[in-house]
Amino acid sequence: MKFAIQINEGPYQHQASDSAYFFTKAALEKGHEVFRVFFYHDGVNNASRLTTPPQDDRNIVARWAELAEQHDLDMVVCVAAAQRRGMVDEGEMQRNGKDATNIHPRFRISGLGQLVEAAIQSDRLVVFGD
Amino acid sequence: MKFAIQINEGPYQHQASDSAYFFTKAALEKGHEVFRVFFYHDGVNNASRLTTPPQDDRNIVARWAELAEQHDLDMVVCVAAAQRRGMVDEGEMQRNGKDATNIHPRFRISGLGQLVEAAIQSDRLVVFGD
Amino acid sequence: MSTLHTVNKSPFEKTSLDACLSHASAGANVLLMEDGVYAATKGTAVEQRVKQALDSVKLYVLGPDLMARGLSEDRVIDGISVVDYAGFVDLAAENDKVQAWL
Amino acid sequence: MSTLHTVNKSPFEKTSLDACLSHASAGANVLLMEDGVYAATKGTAVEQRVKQALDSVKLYVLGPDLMARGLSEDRVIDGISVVDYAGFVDLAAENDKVQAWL
Amino acid sequence: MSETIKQFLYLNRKAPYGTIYAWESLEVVLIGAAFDQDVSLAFMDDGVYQLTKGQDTTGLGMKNFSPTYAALGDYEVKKIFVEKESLDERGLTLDDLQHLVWEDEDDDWAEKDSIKLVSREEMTAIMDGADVVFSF
Amino acid sequence: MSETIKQFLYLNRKAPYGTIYAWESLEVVLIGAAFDQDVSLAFMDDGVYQLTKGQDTTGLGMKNFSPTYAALGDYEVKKIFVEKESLDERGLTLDDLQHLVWEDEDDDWAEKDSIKLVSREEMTAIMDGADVVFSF
Repeated sequence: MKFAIQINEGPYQHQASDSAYFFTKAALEKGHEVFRVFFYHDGVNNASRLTTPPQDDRNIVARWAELAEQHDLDMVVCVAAAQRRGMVDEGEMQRNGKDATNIHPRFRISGLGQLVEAAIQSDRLVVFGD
Repeated sequence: MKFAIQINEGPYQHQASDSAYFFTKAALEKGHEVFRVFFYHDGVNNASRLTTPPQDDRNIVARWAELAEQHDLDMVVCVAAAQRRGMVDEGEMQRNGKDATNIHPRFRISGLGQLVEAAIQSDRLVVFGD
Repeated sequence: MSTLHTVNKSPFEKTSLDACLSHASAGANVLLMEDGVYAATKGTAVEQRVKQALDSVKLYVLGPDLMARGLSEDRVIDGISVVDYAGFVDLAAENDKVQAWL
Repeated sequence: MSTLHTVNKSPFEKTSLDACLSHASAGANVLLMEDGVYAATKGTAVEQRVKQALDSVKLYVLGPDLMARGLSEDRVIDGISVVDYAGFVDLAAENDKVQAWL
Repeated sequence: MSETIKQFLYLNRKAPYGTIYAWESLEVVLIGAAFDQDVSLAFMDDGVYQLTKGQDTTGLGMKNFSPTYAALGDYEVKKIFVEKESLDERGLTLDDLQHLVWEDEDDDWAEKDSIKLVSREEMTAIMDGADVVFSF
Repeated sequence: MSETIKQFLYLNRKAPYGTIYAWESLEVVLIGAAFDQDVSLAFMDDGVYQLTKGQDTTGLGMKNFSPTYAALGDYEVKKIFVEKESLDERGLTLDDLQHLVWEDEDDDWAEKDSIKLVSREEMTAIMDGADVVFSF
């Protein structure tokens, strides 16, 4: 079965990203396909490569990146939501005249159409939020 | 009268930062002193210089920076909360081995003691959150 | 000591208004702001609870938040005062402290 | 079509559980997760509401969320099944869709 | 873009402005309209507040996005369900909400109401009939 | 660090783990302890869940911060108020919560209870007596 995952909240403040991670991991371990993980609203903040969580806590961004690496996950960050919140890749940096990027290379920024497409192409959309 | 302001949520997702901004502005216009604006929890995300909000909407970060410029406001971002969420200045970048900064120069990163001190030194602590 | 309590959530979504009202002592001031302003309007399922609170506390509602939500002042329950941000600052200054019910 | 409803907030803080239960049709499945797991425990002020829901829907609660909060399985209301993340995935797959009550 | 036609339901349960969910949800609806799915919008609980008339955000310096709802008809979004029980609980009636319409191409472009007032029971049936539910 | 001594009240109304507020609030308490103010902690509504015994976050991969409450006594934080009505509503009693103590220097380091069960009315009085209320 094919799953699409939507995450509406940033790391640490809410449990949404944690729950989504364990759901995604469990789905993959069961042999399901995860078509796409879509980060929306504050969820875009899960893609920052600049986080440094305390050593005795989980590293949410690194954990997503590793899972994506292992399973070739498509992790998409909504561009409109990212712009409001300062999540920037090389292209966005140039387009908006910024002087730095902060996105982790395992994530990519794209449009909301990617969420709609994921909902169409997948058998189930599972949303995690506040 | 001396106010301390605490903001617990990031820009755009919740109204907290907007409400805090208008409160702070009104307090300054009435001749009150604002001892410090302390950004905690996701509130640290208000300090990103990388945001590009839509042109027909307010620019929350720029608005805070301008108010701070006009009134010499002390705007402090909690270091522990900032590390979890990827808000980085020059010092944090070096300390944590990161390759970029994203903080707006009008904000500074410091410890939680700055919140406690603000509560002691001010006549009123006003908290804005979710 | 007098307290200004602030409530920023809809009473239909969160329980913070009720928590506030059941802990605000007589003479306290309560400001409804952000999505909390819905509690200030007439004809809702919480209207009686709010009116009852008016017997012991003074209620205020933030005007800019009402306007943004399309709620004109004539929808506000009698006895609740509409204030702007300057009025919010005055309330914070006149009371001895501000307690946010987040 | 069968639906898996998810509720992730405490019934004492937010009204989402009640909104979910009053819209879940007979035979639906409801998963309590994150702070939603508190609704699954015995002796609370919402216990009757939850037990009543068990007459028409099937309730599940996420075990890892219970454990984190110090709630052992023997505190869970009879008739509510404890599942882990793998069980959550199975529920999502077995039902025709998942509806999150955020 | 796809031959699959699904019943999409956008579930709106949150008030506007206090949080951004209402507005960013509407952005998905606008983008999603290009995908030719069978789209419905449900407004219930505090979500009904999104549709109130006369929103004026001048005092908050925020973008007033409420006019966008009136454009939904142009995007072929014409099934907008509002729950009566949610309105009642909040002291609102349909008259307090914007009058949303769409133009029926097959009926000489007659303007038709997009909003349909439904009972809680009907709302349950609408949710049951959806293939995909978007929550924000 | 200051000659002013204020009555600090930390208001804890949120459950742990679902959101980070409980943990980041506790971090303020620990830092604040160095400032020699008169500190009280209030646990009410879902905040009482923060103090439950036996929290085990292994399955969530999160840091279990509940042992930190037991260290509060070492930080001279010894006034912890728990509202009875909030416990009752949740089917909890004091036995379900951690037993938090502090050592009384003036009484041969005798261990004394930090938690005091209070009624809603007493909680109101505690809040009224505070100079500063921290909310998270």
